[in-house]
Amino acid sequence: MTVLKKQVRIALRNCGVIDPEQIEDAIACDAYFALGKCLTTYSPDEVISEIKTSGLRGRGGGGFPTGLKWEITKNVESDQKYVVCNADEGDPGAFMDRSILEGDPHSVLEAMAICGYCIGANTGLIYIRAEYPLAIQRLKIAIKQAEEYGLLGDDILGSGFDFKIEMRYGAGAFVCGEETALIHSMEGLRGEPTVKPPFPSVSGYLGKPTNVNNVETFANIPVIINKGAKWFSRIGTEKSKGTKVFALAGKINNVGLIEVPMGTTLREVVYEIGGGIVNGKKFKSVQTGGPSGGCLTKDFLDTPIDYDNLVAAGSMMGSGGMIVMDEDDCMVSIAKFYLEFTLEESCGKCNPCRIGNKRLHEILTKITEGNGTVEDIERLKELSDVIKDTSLCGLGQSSPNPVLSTIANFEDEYMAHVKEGKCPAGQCKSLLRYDIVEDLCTGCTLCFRNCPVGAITGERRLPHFIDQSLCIKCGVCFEKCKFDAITLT
Amino acid sequence: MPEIKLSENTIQLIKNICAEFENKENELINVLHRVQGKLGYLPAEVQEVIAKELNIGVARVYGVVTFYSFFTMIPQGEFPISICMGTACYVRGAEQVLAEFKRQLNVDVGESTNDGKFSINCLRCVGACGLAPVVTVGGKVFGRVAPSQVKEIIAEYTQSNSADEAKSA
Amino acid sequence: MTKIKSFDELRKIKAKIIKTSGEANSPNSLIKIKVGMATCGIASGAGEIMQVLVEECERQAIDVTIKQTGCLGYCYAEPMVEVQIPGAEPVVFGYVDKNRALEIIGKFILQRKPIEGVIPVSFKTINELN
Amino acid sequence: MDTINLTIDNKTIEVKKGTSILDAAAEVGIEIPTLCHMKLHDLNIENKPGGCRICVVEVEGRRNLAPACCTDAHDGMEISTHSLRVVNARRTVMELILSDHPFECLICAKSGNCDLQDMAHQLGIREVHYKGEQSHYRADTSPAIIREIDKCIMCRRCETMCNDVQTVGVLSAINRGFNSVVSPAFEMNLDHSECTYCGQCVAVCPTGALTEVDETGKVIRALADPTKTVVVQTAPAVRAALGEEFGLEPGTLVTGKLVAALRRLGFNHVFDTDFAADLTIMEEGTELLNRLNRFLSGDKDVKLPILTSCCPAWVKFFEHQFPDMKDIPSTARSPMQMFGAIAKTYFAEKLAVKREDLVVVSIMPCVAKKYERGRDEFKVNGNPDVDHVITTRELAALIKLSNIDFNALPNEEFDNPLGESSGAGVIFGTTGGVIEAAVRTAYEIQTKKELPRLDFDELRGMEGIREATIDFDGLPIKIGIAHGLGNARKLLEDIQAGKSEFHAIEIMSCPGGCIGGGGQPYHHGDASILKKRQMAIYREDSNKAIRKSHENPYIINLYKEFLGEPMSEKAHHLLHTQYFDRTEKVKI
Repeated sequence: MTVLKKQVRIALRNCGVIDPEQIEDAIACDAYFALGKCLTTYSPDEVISEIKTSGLRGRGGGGFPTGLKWEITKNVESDQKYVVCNADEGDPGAFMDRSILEGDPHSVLEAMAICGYCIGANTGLIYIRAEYPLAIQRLKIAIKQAEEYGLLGDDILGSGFDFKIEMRYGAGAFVCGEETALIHSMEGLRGEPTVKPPFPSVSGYLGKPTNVNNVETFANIPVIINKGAKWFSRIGTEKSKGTKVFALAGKINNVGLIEVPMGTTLREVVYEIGGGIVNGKKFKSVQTGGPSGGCLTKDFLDTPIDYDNLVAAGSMMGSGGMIVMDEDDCMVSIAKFYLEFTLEESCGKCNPCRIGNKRLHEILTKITEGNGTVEDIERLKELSDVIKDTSLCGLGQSSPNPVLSTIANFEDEYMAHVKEGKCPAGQCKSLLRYDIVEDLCTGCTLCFRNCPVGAITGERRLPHFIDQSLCIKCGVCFEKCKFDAITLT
Repeated sequence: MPEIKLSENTIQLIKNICAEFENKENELINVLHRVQGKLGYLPAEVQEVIAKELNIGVARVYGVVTFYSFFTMIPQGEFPISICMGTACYVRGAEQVLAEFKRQLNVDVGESTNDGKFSINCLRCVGACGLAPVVTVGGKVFGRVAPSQVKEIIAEYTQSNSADEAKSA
Repeated sequence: MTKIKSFDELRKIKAKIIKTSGEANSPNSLIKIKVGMATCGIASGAGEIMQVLVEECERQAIDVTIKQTGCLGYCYAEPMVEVQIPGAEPVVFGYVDKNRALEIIGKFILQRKPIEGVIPVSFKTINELN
Repeated sequence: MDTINLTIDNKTIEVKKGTSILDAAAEVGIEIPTLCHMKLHDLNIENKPGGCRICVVEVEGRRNLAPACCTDAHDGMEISTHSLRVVNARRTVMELILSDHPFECLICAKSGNCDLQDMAHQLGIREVHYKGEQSHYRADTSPAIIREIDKCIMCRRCETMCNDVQTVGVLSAINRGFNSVVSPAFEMNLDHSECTYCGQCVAVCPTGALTEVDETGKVIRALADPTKTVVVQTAPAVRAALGEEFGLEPGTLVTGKLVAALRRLGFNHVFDTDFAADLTIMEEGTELLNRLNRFLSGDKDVKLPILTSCCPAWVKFFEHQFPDMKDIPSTARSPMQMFGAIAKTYFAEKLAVKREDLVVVSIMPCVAKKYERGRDEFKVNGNPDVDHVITTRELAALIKLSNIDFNALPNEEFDNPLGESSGAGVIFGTTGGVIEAAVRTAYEIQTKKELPRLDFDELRGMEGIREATIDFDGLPIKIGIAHGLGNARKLLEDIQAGKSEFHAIEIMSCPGGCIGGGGQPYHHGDASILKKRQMAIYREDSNKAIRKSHENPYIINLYKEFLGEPMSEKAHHLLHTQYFDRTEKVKI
């Protein structure tokens, strides 16, 4: 069987190849060679210049040029600096970072040491979600093994450069993915973001200059050093170099972790790599960027994926969640789902995010329950704009994106809810109605016996009825009926 | 506020954990993780001891405990049920599965059943998106769970337990 | 474990590791089995599959190396097992349950006969890209 | 380059590098509205969470709006503070805040004094377009402070005061998102916490979420009861601030009008806590000299420095936080409690009124006094020495309620015998005043010489911690002063560590001392008001004929007729107290 190889594995190069708990396996695949090269042949400035030339941008969502970030941190004078690896992967439906840490922890450790060498830090901290026990365990083993080999610790490879790495644990707060919140969390405080500037590069952990990068960003570094910036920058589009790892999930056949060159189209991802939609249903949308992103329609299937194109299309790269939706997914409900998430994860510090998202969610709920009006849709847009414009941190500044993008791309679905009281995808329960067609009902009592709330009544061998005031729209009767006597409208 | 009297041992345990982190206030979250790991939850009295050991106000400890969803002040059920509410699971029907668990056990998210057997929690992405929707009970993962299977899953634990009781009787 | 004191020493160690584990495609090396043991794989039962493979190879006295590895990305087809027979390209099997695990050993490894469940590799490695 | 140029609303200005947009705008007379931000310049206190988002402005070239309070101005910035985009955003944010705020303005304790209400008015909010669930929490009533946190807008000012300034650490933001609010641990009531009731949270709360316990109703009822004789005492800091409630300039002294108003309210005897302050100096000064002389004579058991004990919040603070040092502060009761004890004994005897029929009301700049009066050691057979405490603000409300045209009142004099005071008693109202008063008396008793001067400028000021050495005729006496409990903590930790060289330390809980008390008219973030009150206090002192406590003839007479001498057994019984270890013991 010949398969077109659409994927290119750079960040995931060793995942599934090596035993992550054996450092020798990693060394056999060139682990710590980039660090060796940097320590023996390059000055920090040369390494930074190489990273800058490669065009690598932050993979955590923002897309800030990595080399530039390192340079800024390097240029701040301080007796103590820190390298922080952001492994607080919190997007629902994203597991890129976890896979890297579970499959190839050394790639991240090596890159952190390289970063430390460049910016002048001798301490690295990995902030990782407590929900990732396996990744934590493997990181701990990897750190221990690297220390035993002298690849971390004092005088690495006889270069005189010292670098140690410690672990810090998240405790279930999505907002801690924001770098100032992450730093406060590492300091034992509530993970509330603070206004930037000052950026962590200037004043971060314990007030010291701190360079924060995400797991996937770090995982790219050793390859750039080993293969060269030119090699790396040949992959990708003009402004987005290299590859991006996506967690492909939702109504797609080949759910999984993929790594594709920047510039790959959504169509290639969904149909060629993803194997198309489950049960041959119709593609409706792809959600990228998690709770901060947006929903793309079939019109964007041929758009090359990169930072700028996704933003232009009303979504964003985000950390790399990619959720595929089909015709059964109601876009109003999807917007509501993401709002529920932000609502729960908002830190509560600033008013637009704390109260604004609550109000957005309430309006969306009103619409999904069939009580919405056309004015509510306008209200959603106005409020979304203000929340984006006035929120303190990235979470609030992007939280209305799912709402705005679903309104922009699926306004007809919103209109169907508010004008006709219908949910075209049949997902909004309040707008559903199950009825028994008298002529087709044989009175077999199967629906009666299965109804969990006793909403169905009727005599044996006579047509049954559904009491709409009791019906919870669970759909069990619809599934159980052998005579297609139950209709859903 | 239910008053729980801490045993001398428990207090010593907490003190030892704090001491391991050199009683530094910026290690608060690490301390809470370790203590919850040992005790299963963080009742008020425990937080008071931690505050004293780290020399910070107990309000700050409580502020941190209530900020992070990982920390809990309620003891978990014997069989903690977690329903993954990640996007992948959501679009594959996790909400209906959750509703069914709530209905069957008659408790809300974050609560335990009266007999202390089950508690329900939601979590974000356990990383088994290929098996969506996913439910974990204790350490065991149930994949591709349909609402109709919820009863069976609960029965698996109630029965195994009553079987044990029968044995011991 | 002695500390590596220089970059040169690291290079030597790499060469030594590769030598002892055997060149990947040399016909003289052992059959290699990898089991995907990331969270996703373990949640799907990779641990039991690992167990079955180890026990079956011991029972049949087959000389193989079996090791755990990270995620290959095919979450939909977990648990995954990759088999590399010396001199041949590695083959990845998906949806591996106990029966398929036994089949991998009994049929694919011992009899070199094709079996169901092969997952086509859909990516290029960094070395394939120049 | 030390200065930068920018334009704000088309006005070009030059400001120092590092100036916030908010401050830069103020330099050209543009007042950008703020809600959570609070800067008390002279006291070095700032609350700047950047959370309310009311102060957002449009910066040319920037993607989103910038919070003016915590965004630095940069060279070449073009800023608009009232573009359509800004005004729309600001009003929408305000509507959101209001959508989660009870619409109880008409009956809210803070009505008319509420920053939120003012802001809604300033922004011209006429309708709240966003409606939905509102947060509800249980109201908390402690002996001094009421928390109605349905009205909390998460400005975090109270947290800054409680945690950063006072280092009491009773308040924290809790929960997350829509459910977040500021609360004591475990959402318990304040009286279960280590709260000192200093009231600084109340002093800065922009809404009605934190207010004092209102006792005006009880006072009105006592005044209306014909079987009761009601006496009133007024603290020194009240006269320097009450005028603000009636539109007078901050720093206007209204002592005479205050007396007149109290008389018109129906109090039978209008007395002065300043009198009791003089009494405090007699006792505390004597105690200081006792300890000092024992120390100088080589007594190893004697503890120095001696700490003042007139501030009830400070007393509660060390009882919770430094119980191992509870034998260091002076045992002298606060002036208010000394007054109560003397009123219900000496004065009641004079009137031949039963203790139970004499009602003592205190007018205080303080909310902790409401707590102090309820302490068991200040009761005799359940009858408290002080029956009711109302704040300066409550008194103003009472005056308004009683249709008294305050500004038109004549100046009247306090009644005797508990109304005469020296200038030393007056300066109790400001930081540094108690110790200066003590020095005036202690010097003359110790050296048996007349003081060459009465104004000790080295003890005055607004710095959080001050120190000075006073020459007691060849004996250098080292004095420390702290106001704000965070500053007090520093001095206490020094004592604990054996590093303190002071002989005496004055501590006041509130920034500025009692003039900045939690019960004073709201300063709304303008710290210059405190300075003006301080000036007024010193003015009152210098206008007094008698400026040393031991020269107050009524004090001399009180000792002669009733108490004997300072530290006598009777004085000890009535005018001194003891302290308790209040650390929470975890149940085992």
